[in-house]
Amino acid sequence: MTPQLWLLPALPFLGFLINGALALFGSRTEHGPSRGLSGFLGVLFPLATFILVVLAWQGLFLERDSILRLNHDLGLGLGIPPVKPFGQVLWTWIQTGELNVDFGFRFDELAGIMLLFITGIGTLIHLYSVGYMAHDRGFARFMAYMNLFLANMVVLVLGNGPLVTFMGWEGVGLCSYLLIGFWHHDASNGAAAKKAFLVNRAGDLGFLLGLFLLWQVLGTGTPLTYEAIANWFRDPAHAILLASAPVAALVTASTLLLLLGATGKSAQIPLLTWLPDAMAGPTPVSALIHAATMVTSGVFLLARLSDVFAHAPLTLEVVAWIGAGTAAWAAVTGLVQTDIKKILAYSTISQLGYMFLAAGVGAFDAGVFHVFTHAFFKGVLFLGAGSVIHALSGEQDVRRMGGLWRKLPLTFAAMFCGWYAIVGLPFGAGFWSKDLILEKVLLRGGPALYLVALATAVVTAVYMTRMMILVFWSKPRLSPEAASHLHESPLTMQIPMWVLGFGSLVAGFAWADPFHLDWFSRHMSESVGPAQALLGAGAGGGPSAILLESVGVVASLLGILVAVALHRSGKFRENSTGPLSMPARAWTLLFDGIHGVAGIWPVRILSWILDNIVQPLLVGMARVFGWCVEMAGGAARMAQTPRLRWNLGLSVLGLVALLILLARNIL
Amino acid sequence: MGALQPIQLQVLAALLFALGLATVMARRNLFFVLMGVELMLNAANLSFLSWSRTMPGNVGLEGQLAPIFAIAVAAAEACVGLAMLLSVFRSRESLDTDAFDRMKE
Amino acid sequence: MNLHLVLVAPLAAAFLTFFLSGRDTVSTLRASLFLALAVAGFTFPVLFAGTVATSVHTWFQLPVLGTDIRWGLASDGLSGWLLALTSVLVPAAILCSPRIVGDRIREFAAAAFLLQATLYGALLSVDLLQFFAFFEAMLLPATILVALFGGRDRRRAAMLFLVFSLAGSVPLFVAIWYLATVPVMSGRHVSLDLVSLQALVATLPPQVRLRLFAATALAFLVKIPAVPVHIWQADAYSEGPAPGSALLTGIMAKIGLYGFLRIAIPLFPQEAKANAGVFVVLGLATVLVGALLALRQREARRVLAFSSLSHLGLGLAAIFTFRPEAISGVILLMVAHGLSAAALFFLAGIAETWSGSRHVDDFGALARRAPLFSVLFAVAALASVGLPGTAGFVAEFLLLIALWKAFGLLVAAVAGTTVILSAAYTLRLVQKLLFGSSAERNPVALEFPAAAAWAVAPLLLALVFLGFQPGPVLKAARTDLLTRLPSAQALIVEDAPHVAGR
Amino acid sequence: MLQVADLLPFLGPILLLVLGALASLVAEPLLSRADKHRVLPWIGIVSTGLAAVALAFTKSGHLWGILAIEPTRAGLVLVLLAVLALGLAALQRNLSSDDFPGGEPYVLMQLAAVGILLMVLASQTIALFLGMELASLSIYPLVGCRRDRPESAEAVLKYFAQGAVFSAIFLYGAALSYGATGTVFLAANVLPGRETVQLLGFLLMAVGLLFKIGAAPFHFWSPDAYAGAPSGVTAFMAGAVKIGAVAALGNLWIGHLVSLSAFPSYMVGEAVGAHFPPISLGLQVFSRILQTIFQVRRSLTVSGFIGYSLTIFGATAILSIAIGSLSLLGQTSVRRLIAFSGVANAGFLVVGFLLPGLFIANILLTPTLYYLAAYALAAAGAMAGIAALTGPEDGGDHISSLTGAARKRPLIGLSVTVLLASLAGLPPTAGFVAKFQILSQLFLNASLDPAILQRILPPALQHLSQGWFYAVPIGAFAFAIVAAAGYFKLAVALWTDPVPNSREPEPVPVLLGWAVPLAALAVVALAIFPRVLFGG
Repeated sequence: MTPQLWLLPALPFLGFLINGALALFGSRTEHGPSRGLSGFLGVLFPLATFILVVLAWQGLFLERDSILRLNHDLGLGLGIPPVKPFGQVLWTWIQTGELNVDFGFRFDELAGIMLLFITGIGTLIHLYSVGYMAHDRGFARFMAYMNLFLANMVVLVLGNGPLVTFMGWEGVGLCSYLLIGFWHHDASNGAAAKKAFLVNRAGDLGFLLGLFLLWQVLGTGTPLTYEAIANWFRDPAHAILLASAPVAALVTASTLLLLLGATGKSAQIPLLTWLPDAMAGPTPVSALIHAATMVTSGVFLLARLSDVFAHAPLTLEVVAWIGAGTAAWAAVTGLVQTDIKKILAYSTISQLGYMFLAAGVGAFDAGVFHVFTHAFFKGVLFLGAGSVIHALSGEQDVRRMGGLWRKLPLTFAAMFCGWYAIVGLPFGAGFWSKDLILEKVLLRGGPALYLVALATAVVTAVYMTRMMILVFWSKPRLSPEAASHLHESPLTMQIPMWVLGFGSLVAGFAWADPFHLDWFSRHMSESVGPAQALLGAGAGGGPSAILLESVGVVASLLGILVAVALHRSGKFRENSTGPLSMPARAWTLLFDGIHGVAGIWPVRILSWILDNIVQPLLVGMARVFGWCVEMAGGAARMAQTPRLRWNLGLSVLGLVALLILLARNIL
Repeated sequence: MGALQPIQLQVLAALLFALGLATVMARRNLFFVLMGVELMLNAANLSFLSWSRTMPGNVGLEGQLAPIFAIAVAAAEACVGLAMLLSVFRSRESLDTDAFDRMKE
Repeated sequence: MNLHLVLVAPLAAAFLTFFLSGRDTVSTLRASLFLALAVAGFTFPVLFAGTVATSVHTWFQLPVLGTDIRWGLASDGLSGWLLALTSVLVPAAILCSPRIVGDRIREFAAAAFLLQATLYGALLSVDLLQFFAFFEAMLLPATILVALFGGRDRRRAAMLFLVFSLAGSVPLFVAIWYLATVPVMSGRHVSLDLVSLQALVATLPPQVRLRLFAATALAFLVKIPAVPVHIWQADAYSEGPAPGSALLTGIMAKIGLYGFLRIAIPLFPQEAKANAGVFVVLGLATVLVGALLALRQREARRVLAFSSLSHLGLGLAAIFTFRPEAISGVILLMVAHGLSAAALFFLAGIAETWSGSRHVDDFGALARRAPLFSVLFAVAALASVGLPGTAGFVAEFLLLIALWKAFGLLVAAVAGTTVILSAAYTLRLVQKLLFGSSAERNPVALEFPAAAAWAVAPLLLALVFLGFQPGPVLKAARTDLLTRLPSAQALIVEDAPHVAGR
Repeated sequence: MLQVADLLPFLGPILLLVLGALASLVAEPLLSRADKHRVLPWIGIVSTGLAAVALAFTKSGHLWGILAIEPTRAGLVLVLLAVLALGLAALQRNLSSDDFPGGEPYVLMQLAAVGILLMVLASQTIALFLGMELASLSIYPLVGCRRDRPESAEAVLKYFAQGAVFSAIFLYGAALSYGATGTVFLAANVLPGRETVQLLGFLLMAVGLLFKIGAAPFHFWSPDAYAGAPSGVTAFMAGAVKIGAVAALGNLWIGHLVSLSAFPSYMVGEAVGAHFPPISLGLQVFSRILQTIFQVRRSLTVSGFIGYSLTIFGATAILSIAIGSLSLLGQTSVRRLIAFSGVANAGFLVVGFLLPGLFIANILLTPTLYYLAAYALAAAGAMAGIAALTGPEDGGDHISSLTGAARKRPLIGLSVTVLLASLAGLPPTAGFVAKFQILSQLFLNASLDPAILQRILPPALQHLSQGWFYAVPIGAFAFAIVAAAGYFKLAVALWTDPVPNSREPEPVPVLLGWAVPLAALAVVALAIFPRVLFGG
């Protein structure tokens, strides 16, 4: 019996259809479509998906566990059998020439873990948005978009080949576009949405081209499925071939192009400008799409194709440096932001940088682990921020907050957990994953990368603490009307925050070597194990984990102290209300500038030239020719004189002319 | 002076024809235009006759028959012409062909 | 299924339309819609029948020379899909016409049917002159569509279109003269049906063949149109009535690509192969120029016009890779673009009736004022951007693959910029139309005609279906096309399953 | 000697037409003013129909070599009858809506048709001249039949004066060719030493006929005559006159070719009419001509003669096409537009005499005649359709007066559009097939054996590279496109929105209501079955 994997994307998609219909046909009614109904459905379908995922996850191990039990009972010496992933091919998608792509899904451990937290956290955030968006006219529409996003995300993760993934890949891009521009009456939101879509499209082009090259490496005989790709690269028979210069070059080029796609989705250098703008969307969107799930799909892609990347050391080098660079740049940018959501956005970029860094040094599992933990604490941070904004009825500037921990104790508690995790204080989720990454980096990436990462950790602690101070601890600076109806957010928003907050405290224990907890890495081994083995990343050695972890803790404590000190010395300028200082803005808009010079302005200038010079020139030529013919027509009509004598004369003249013509032969 | 040679008649016919053509083209009075036409037709008849003189035996008959038709036609043409002339005169009180230049382009 | 019935059906429909009432628009609309659907009913069996053909007769012979001009109809996957596309778009256009052509539905429907008939003829012809006759006859209804129902400047646009197309077809006509007469002088019996022409052309001296190929290609380039002979297009599409423009870009423009696939390349395989580079460059130029111009247009339908330019340019470039992916991809592109572009033109036309202007800045906030319209428009726009899950994606993907395989990564990358640029100008349009705050002070809800929804929704459904299940189109292209064109088959590059790195 | 029995089937059509004309003439005074326009056209139509029926029974033959008929000419006669029917129908529309006092115009039109019929059948200059004059003398009054309108007086004045001059020129040419051959038959061997005279005669007669065809530079009469006449008369003239003149020109040309190609033809001294071979427009002259061409060049051989006719017709054709198309472009008067389209198409008709069929051992005027049929039907039909769409007094002649006319009468409007398309040479009409046949064969000139061209080309042209010959058909087609733009304006005017306060046009008489769509149908049918008229 093949598991009906198609149900996983189908359920949220159904939710999308229903909610979409509600939004569409309810929009003309007085109060819009019923919020209760669409909210209920909007949460129901993700929840159902989550349950299905859990069941599937269970099912994944039934066979193995039974064998293990047999082993145990009968004391047989059987080895631990590998987990057999589910696969389901739905239909033949594209078949022409040598191309033959099936549309199908594959549920293995990597996909399983991703789906577990995507659907799990997704469900929570759906629940959260029920409260957050309650007063919005487009509530049903919002729910519909969120469901659609979830469906696409599932397709992305569950796809059995790069093309199916690509479908989800662009799908989530679309949803991100729709949700960033959700409040589309404001044109600037639309601009932000467009920017996000276009930057992603640039990455997607890289994805496609990289895919072509990858296909060329595999040879057109091989089907385009992850399974086939992995097997091909793991096949020792191809080792020599892969060693040969042209193929190696091809692999490098292909991986670099794929990397471009990944950077687009995960907002890494060079395609990172869209994510801060994406904060224009409603906060639940920022939490779900732009923190927890979608932006991490770049890392997911790297892990998926780890076998390929493992054969492109150069690319890995690039990945590592991109990650480190992004992490550092974004962390510094986070220091100077005044918009609470912007702070979190840059922090997200910086954390994603860590994940890339991990992947770059060949620790794909560590990277994905950070994705996992990050989903929790960044989720809760965003939800908390949303709750704050909600409470302050739309205020987002941290300089107009402060002292909220009394007013919003629950929100504060939740966000504190998130803060605790992200700065990497002991036993928080971030603690485990980040220090794991640092360790791997030192091990495989060398001191330079390690120092960058460590410094980034300090800065992270600084700007996160700064945010907490400005929002919760420092003395209130609220605007009166915001202060007037200050209120704690409803239960629908609280529950998800608590859950995630709790998660961000404990999620790290999924992989805590010191406690010999390696649940996470065990499940990752099937998909990324071989690649890491090839890169020798699995090996331990080097300074002891304890030492490194303590270094990490010191770094974060240092950061916190620095932040406090800065606050004491009033360096945060929390009372000023002006815009960012010049250097700060320059630093923030660094990459926007680069994009402008490299991409946008050349296109604009070129199209201006075409529109205002070339096109008119062509049209003008046609016009001029037309005029000439008209002129000739006028002349011809003039020859038609109204006078009889002229008519006769011209006719006879013609006759005489003919006579002369002939005479030259006759006479 | 010998008998009139056909070639001389031909030259005469050609001259008459040219004269008629010149009249039609040069004169502005409609009457003279009609006269010129008659002159041209009769020049053609003359040429027919003079050619027939050069033909052996009874072949010449055709050349002498043709003018008879031509004369009949010329007569008909003259009537139509005069009738037209009347109607034209009634419409514009003038027989000057240059007066009729309303139709442009 | 006799193909002559299919050819006559739209003619009969056009004729019957003239007996409908000119006053009572509702009944006229119903009746003409019924006729259009009936024609579609005649057409679809052909699509499902696969390769069908009538017997070929001698239409007439050139006096003295005795050149055979043949008459016959034949249909295969390529023709079949375009026929089906036509038969779907015509009723849709009629459904969308009322608000735009006012009380002249009768005339509009008649013109649409005539256009349909000529298109059918061109798609079914087996003889070069027969094809050319329909190719030219197309201009009559097309020009009428633009000249009668369009906007302020429609006369000039129609005139430009007519003269440009006529002038563009001169080279092809001259080539036909040559083929029909000159070979006779060397005592050969000439017949203009494509199959025997292939044999004849093969025997001509190379430089002559090159000239003939150039002439033929030029005519089709004007039709597509490709840069730099594209200047008639934007005016015609923006000045003409929106449903008419939908028909023009949706089907008529495809005849250009069809001509390449059916005539130019099969008749002159070597020349096509030798000069492939030229056409790829032209195609890519068209892609880029179209996209860049679309970025700056201020009228909704001009944006759409240039986007059509860009999309079809990609098709042109890809054809000349002579790869199976390209051929099936191009056919899918024609179908996909036909559906999405037509849908966009229909909707743009309706939006124009609301704002009473064609300027993008006069729209706005339609998302709130006309939700259903906005959903349809957005879906159509995404389809034309080529979002995965719509037919456009599969088509573009195949064409890019073909270009990459034939000319390497760089060409594919250049062509691929369309992925970004198309998104840029389409989203710009979407935001101008749907988003932002409306031009008016107090936006009222706008009434979106249900008929238009019924017309557009099926097109979008078809797009999505083909996006997940392009199989039928691809297969049709694969099998039928190659069997119909032996000489083209020789061109198709079937590289053996190669090992990487060689 | 011929018996009356086998005379009748031969003369059937002519006699029936004449009888119809006489019947109308007799009936005219007996009818009330209104009835004239109800009854007389029907008499004409009936006699025309009977003539068409009779035509089906006529077998090829000739009447003492004066008149000859064979399938090709029969086809032309059929077209002529169709044009006559269109003309009568349109004339009925004009006269009845103007409430014209008399019924004579119908009679005149039928008599004109008889004259043109004679022109088609004649194989002898006198008969040709008589037919020509019969036609002209009955058309002059038709053009001027609206005495109250100044422009019709002006038109008839110019038409008459020029027509008279050119018929005189024709007669003089006839005289010269009689002098050269000793006979008035069109195909007669030249008497020794008189080749020059024969050529002059040919030139003058050809010019006389080119004038009737309306080819430049002998076209000045046509715009004025067309514009001055009632639209029905314009329709008739546009079609019928060209039929007669082109047929006659064909006879003349082929007659000379035949006589020069040493065929058994009329020799001086034989009894008139003894074994006289009827000259056929469809006549085929086989390889004999080739031999003649390659004979050592006498003062006037076939090749020489062809050279001369190439000069004459080439010049006129190019001039006509250029002038006609260009003047047509900016034309705002409907009938002047039709007139100049007549000029342009006359050019294409004359092109037919340049076709190189000769050099592949075979003359056929079929392309020309097909073009003639297509043009005559289209022009007459279009003009008749316009007569149907305009009101009384032709409601002004300016294009704008037709604005929206087709919207009120879609069927007639569509027919007119189709007929205009045929004039422009657009498919799916006979005009397209005709242009293709003519131009594609003209294209062949360029790929002729240079040796042949050396023989036939006048020295002025001999140094031209052959590539230039490609330019002629291509240029002709380019001008055809220019013309198409002109027709386009008219067609668009027909279909645009009617001016709001335009009155409802009175109903179209049933005759015209049927005639115009039938003409359009015929033009399309002729394209789909091009072989019905002249085979080939």
